Amino acid sequence: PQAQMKDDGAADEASQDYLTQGKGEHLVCGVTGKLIKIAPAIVADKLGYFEEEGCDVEFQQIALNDAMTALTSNQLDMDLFGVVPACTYVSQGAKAYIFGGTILNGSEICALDSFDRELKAAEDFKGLRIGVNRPETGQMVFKEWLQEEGLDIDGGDVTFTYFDNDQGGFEAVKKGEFDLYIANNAQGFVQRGNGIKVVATVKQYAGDYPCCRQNCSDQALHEKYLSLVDFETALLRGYKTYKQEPDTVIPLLVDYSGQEEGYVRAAMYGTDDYDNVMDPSPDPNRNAVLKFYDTLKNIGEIDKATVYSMDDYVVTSIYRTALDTLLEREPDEQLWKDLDQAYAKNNE
Amino acid sequence: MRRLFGKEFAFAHVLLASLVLVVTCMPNQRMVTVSYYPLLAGLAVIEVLYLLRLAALRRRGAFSTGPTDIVVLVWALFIAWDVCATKLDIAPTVIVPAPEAVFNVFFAQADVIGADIVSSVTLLVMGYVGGLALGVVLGIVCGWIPRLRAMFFPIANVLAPIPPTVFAPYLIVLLPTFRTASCFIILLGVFWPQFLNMVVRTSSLDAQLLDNARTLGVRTFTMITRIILPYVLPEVLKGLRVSLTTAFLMLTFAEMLGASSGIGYFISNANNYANYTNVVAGIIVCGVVVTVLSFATAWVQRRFTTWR
Amino acid sequence: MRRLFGKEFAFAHVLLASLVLVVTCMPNQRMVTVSYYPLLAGLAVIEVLYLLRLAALRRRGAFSTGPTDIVVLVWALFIAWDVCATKLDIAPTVIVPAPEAVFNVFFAQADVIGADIVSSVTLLVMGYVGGLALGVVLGIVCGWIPRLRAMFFPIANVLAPIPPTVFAPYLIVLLPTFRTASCFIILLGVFWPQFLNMVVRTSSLDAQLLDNARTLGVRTFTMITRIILPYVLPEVLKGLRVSLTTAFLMLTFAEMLGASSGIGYFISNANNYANYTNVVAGIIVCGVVVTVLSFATAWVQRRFTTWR
Amino acid sequence: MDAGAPASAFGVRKRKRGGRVGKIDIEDVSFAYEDVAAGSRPSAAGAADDRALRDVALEVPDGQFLCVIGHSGSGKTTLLRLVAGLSRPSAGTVRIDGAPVEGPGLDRAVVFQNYALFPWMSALRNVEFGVEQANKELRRGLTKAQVSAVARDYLDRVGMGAAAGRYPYQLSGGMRQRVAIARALAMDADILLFDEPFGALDVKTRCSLQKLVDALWRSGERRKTVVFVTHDINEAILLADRVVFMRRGEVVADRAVDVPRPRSSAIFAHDACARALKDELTDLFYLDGEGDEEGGAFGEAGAGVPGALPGKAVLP
Amino acid sequence: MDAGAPASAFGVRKRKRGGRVGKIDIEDVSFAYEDVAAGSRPSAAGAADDRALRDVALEVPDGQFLCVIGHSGSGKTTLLRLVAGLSRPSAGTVRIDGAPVEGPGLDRAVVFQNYALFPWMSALRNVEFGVEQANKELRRGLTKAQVSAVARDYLDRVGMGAAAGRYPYQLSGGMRQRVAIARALAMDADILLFDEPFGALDVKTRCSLQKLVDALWRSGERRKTVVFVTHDINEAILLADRVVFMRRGEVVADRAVDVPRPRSSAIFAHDACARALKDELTDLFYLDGEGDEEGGAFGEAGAGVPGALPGKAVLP
Ligand SMILES: Nc1ncnc2c1ncn2[C@@H]1O[C@H](COP(=O)(O)OP(=O)(O)OP(=O)(O)O)[C@@H](O)[C@H]1O
Ligand SMILES: Nc1ncnc2c1ncn2[C@@H]1O[C@H](COP(=O)(O)OP(=O)(O)OP(=O)(O)O)[C@@H](O)[C@H]1O
Ligand SMILES: [Mg+2]
Ligand SMILES: [Mg+2]
Repeated sequence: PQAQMKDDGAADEASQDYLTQGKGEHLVCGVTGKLIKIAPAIVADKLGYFEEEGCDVEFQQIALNDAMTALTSNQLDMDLFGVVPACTYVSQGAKAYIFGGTILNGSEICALDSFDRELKAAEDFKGLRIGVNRPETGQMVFKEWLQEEGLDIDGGDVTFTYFDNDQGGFEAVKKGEFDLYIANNAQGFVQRGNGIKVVATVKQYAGDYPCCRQNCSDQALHEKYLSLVDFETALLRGYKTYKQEPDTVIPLLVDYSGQEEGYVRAAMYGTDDYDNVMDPSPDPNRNAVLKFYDTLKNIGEIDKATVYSMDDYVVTSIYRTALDTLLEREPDEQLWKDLDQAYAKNNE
Repeated sequence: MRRLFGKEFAFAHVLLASLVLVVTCMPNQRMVTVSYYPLLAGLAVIEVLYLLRLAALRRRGAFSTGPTDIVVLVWALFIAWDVCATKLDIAPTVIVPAPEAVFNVFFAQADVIGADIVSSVTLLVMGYVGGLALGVVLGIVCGWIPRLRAMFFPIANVLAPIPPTVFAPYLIVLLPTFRTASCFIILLGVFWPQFLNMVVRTSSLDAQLLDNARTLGVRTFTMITRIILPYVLPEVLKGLRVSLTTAFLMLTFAEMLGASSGIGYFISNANNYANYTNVVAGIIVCGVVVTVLSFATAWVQRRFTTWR
Repeated sequence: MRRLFGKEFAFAHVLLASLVLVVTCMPNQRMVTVSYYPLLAGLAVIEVLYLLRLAALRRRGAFSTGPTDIVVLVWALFIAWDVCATKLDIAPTVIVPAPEAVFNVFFAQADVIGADIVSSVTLLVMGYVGGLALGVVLGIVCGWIPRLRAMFFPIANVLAPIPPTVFAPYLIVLLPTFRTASCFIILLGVFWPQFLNMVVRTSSLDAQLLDNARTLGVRTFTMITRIILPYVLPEVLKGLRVSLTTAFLMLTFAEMLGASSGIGYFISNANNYANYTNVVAGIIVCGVVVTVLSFATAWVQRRFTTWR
Repeated sequence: MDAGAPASAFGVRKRKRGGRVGKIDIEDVSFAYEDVAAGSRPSAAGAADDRALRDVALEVPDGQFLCVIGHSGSGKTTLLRLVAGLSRPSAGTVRIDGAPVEGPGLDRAVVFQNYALFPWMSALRNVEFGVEQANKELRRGLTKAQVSAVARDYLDRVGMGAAAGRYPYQLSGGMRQRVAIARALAMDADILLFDEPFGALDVKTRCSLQKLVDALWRSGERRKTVVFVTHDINEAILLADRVVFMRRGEVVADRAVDVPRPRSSAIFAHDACARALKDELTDLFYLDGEGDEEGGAFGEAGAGVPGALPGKAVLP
Repeated sequence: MDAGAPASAFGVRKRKRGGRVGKIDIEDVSFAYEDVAAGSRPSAAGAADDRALRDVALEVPDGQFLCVIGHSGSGKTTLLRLVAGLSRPSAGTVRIDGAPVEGPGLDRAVVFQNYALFPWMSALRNVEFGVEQANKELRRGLTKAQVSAVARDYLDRVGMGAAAGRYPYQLSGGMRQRVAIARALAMDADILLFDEPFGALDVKTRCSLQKLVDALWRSGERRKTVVFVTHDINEAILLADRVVFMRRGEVVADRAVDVPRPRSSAIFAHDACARALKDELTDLFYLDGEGDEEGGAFGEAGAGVPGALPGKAVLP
């Protein structure tokens, strides 16, 4: 709640009322494609957790870029994708709130099987041609890291080329157009046997960085607050199932996505010879988000002089309340205790 | 008549036989986990369609090498595909999936694909018909009234080539549902060319026809409904096919926003996972749907062209 | 002549004056960090173009309400835009950027945009010209030789509506560079409609023209180069505008793969960061480039139509 | 629009005061096409006198059958368009029953050489459409059934009753012109204007349609005023009460045809007046070398090819 | 293709052994259009005898000027197309100098009513193209300059030298036909085929072109065989050595025109033979009611409108 108070507090003490209102409201939640990054939500939906928590949620398909438009015009209450749109919208004075996490990390750096250069420090990337999947947050974090390490990322030391179609990027690597290609989690798995391997992850250089978040609209926050808490509670239960019962979860995800079991297992849990870099943690991870906001400023994608601070738009109280509820319900559950500890580290 | 079942016909069937042999008997190099029966069923469907076509041609007494040539090409492609992908595994693994796997998709995901087709076709037809109707009506009105033409024709020329997809956010804000927004993207894609075309047609109306109408004391409303509309109708009907193509192009992008099913959605979703088995299956479904819709438009065209 | 500077002309300038007043004097509700001079410069450019157009019309002695009507509409839109966005801040913040900010982009990023235009136009023209040339040549050959027509016309009808973008990975594998792959996407977009159109035209060649050629003992090569090609040329020229639109539509998608500059790249990159200031600036650049290219095609069309 | 035209109920014609219905006055009318070239220098047009009509004055009394003949490009069509109200004179006035012509009106029915019919309407619908328009605009108050009956009646009169349901593309050229004539008559206009209606037909068809027009015109309850443009001297003499010959935008001869009706091609053999008129007109046609775009016969080797194109050809 | 045509160097004509160059034999030729309706029942066509030509036998000696006249739809064009090799007979054979016609050949030059020229080539290029083709296919071995010179020469002869650079759309109908005639002559084919070349022209232009054709034909170093289809009886008598009249796909009259050349329209007044022939043919034309698609004159109220359309109209 402390974050929230800072938010509107000074201006309007009376508006704190919303924190105790809006139970049982209908929520419209935007999702993009059949991506299984939102595994906890899928699990909560399929196993009926949302209903059990009294949360009436409807999933609505929408393109990543358009979700935030819909959200800021109150056509969506929330979505589960994209930290970039949230930051860029906020930086331009729109109202959108991050209230939970979907994915932490998630970008892997791929190269040909024959690629044998050691990639330990930024220096090692000098002279490389790197293709990137444009919406990938990892590529932005990575670029900032290189920049901070003193490399010229505008062609001097490394060149970046953008792709909206991953396969195109990989084919380019195979043809020798690129040395590296930064893609999303599990692409490396798909490309095995196609002459491509994962040679590094962005996380190993730049540390934890946020990827997809749970975002909500101004209206949802102020009129459907308790419904959002219920949503988060169910989602946390979904996360627990995901963590603890892979054999229940994998068939659910296979069914949802229409992908093969091997792929789903690798993407969500990793295999013997493939590490999945993505972590579907629901923690809002306020600190990482604020850092990422600065990243976007540093690489020039949002106005460096913006008067809007992301500080005001990361709401941690919903997650906190939901986690408290679960700690109360299952005081002995180690997962909740772990999340509680992580919360302290990530958000304060 | 005899040539209908001549050398070419035999050659097509020799090819088919080799194809079946390759599929069933040649050992796989690539790991394929699915059975080859769906593929064989697919080949059977193609063969049956081919024979039906030949029979239809024969009934009409028309001779054409077309179907046989096409089928020869198709079998040859299938042989090359199966040999390179499944049998010898010399094709790029991800982007050239095994034909067995592709055809298996049609069976394994028949219900999903069915729903996708229904969803896409509904969306497509709504956007297509809406775009056509708006394009024709507004085009005629703007073409006929010189002041409107002088104003909107240059504006339309600037707006038309801008990809409707960049307007997606605005459409979402302005329109009540995502489905209408998707629909509108298709509509815009069809609308602009139709509108421009109609303005040009209407403003270059045959002078003699115009004189004829003027001597009958025809006023604007009658002019538009009774003279210009029927006059441009054959043109509109002739353009149906091309507009359908444009509508289909837009479909893929339209289904990126707010669709939860549809062929375009199916393909872009598969693309996300680099699941080219599904992508290729989706493209084939595209082709089939387009062909069916093409036949439908051709029928409409024939049905409503009463004069030339 | 008098009407050229009548009521409408005065009204347009009253609107312009109010627009300038609104921009310069009305207090901003929305935080806008840039100056309004670039916007005023932009308005000045529009006004100058408008006056030049009027002068040209006057020289020709032609009277048209078109330019004035358009400019009235433009000023009205600008007033609405500036008032809703910058002044009262009642428009959606992100997707309706302030006009001041948008016009500032043209100045602040002039070099980037300039490079983008050069890159896009080169790509566009290569794909466009290639697609047209291939479409015309192959279309005529396939249209003229009945066997090829019977074979490829149905195939082309199935392939044409499949969005070229799904072929992106295949194009990258098959073609040497990204740029050629991008180029090919535009090429494909232009090629199919042109090809289909040419096949239809060629196969429905005027019978009398054909007889005329036959009595002169014309053989296939001469037939194609000396008779059919010039015969379909006016048709091709008439279609240049529409093809340009298609090419432009494809550009955005072509520049999604492996481009590092270009207008489409500029827009999709801005889109990715929800930077609608840049998106809108990009769209305006699109519009300007399209208009210029349109004029170029119109010129080509006039230049090469020596007979009707 | 047609201030001068009496709004008459169908079938029952109320004569205007003074009894002039369908009188055409062409008062010193000139007309110049706004050519492409003329656009740049509007005043030059007058100087070279490339006017299509030069001060034409012509009075056509009510009920007269006037034929206009002349070379190609002599301004026949232009004159007819002015009377029809499809173009407006550059100078002078065209009056119908004393009222100046402001535009096309339903008091005048036109039969064109081509495009006389709307190709998307059946023969019957074409005629009906004309009747409907006249009915609507002139407030004749006919019901739909009456409109249809009138249309059918006139189709029968031109011998096209059996082909009423056919579309123009299913009709031969002659049949189409029959339908066009039926429409013009069914609209019951005061004045009929024909612009080479049979120009594209073969001799035989032409002949039978000439007979048809003649018979219909004579059998009308009241003879209508007709202006009939043609190239064919025989046709003119067979049909007309009066023939005018045009050259370079001027009327150069104006002759009455004093031949008793009904007439047939036999008149050229037996009627001295018809013969004389024919000879005179033929002379005018053939001996009138100047103004002819088809100069340069064999042997004159390149000479005589005129520099000036017919105006139509240089339009964009 | 043209086994029977002697490959002759331009200008110097090598006569074939036996001296027959340009003799046309039409041996019991029949022709039926493959109609849409006929497609379903190929045998029915013969039964109703809707053949466009029925067992036509005609021999045209070398150097003869033959005119073919007849009603619309009587099969004139069809006959000409068979001789040109554009269609092949359903039965019988067409021979040129004894060799059966297999297709179009450069031994025959055709002048059509419309589309006689390629609209994208200038007048000169049109003629050059014809000469070039003849030169290439018949291996006459002319240089480019010679081709051009021949083309210019013939354009001059038809009086079109000054307009050589113009495109067809810049020429009047008569000028276009002059160019077409120039091309046909410049190609130096043995046989000239004309299908109503002046059908669309006005009387005056027509007349001057008739004179031109006559003069050119007579002035040739060797008179070519000509088959000239027309509707116009005067034209036929003015031009022809022999006139045949067709009706419903059959030749029903075959007359020599024994009128001394040069002829002018005066012959109809002064030459008894010309007059008699004209009367006879006129009778054939006008008294021949059956077979005419334009039945049903005024008064016959709906009767006589034929059920059958002209074949062209029902094609897709
Ligand atoms: N639309 C036009 N624009 C410019 N000049 C024209 C136009 N129509 C006709 N003319 C010119 O006006 C003159 C008269 O033409 P008009 O059509 O009245 O002749 P006409 O006697 O009807 O000829 P025809 O017998 O060929 O129909 C001609 O010199 C012609 O070239
Ligand atoms: N393409 C066609 N398909 C079917 N029937 C045709 C076709 N062309 C002509 N006919 C029919 O063949 C017959 C002879 O036609 P043809 O064109 O030879 O006549 P014609 O004497 O040249 O007539 P016209 O004087 O009108 O040119 C007619 O009955 C006609 O209807
Ligand atoms: Mg005329
Ligand atoms: Mg004919």
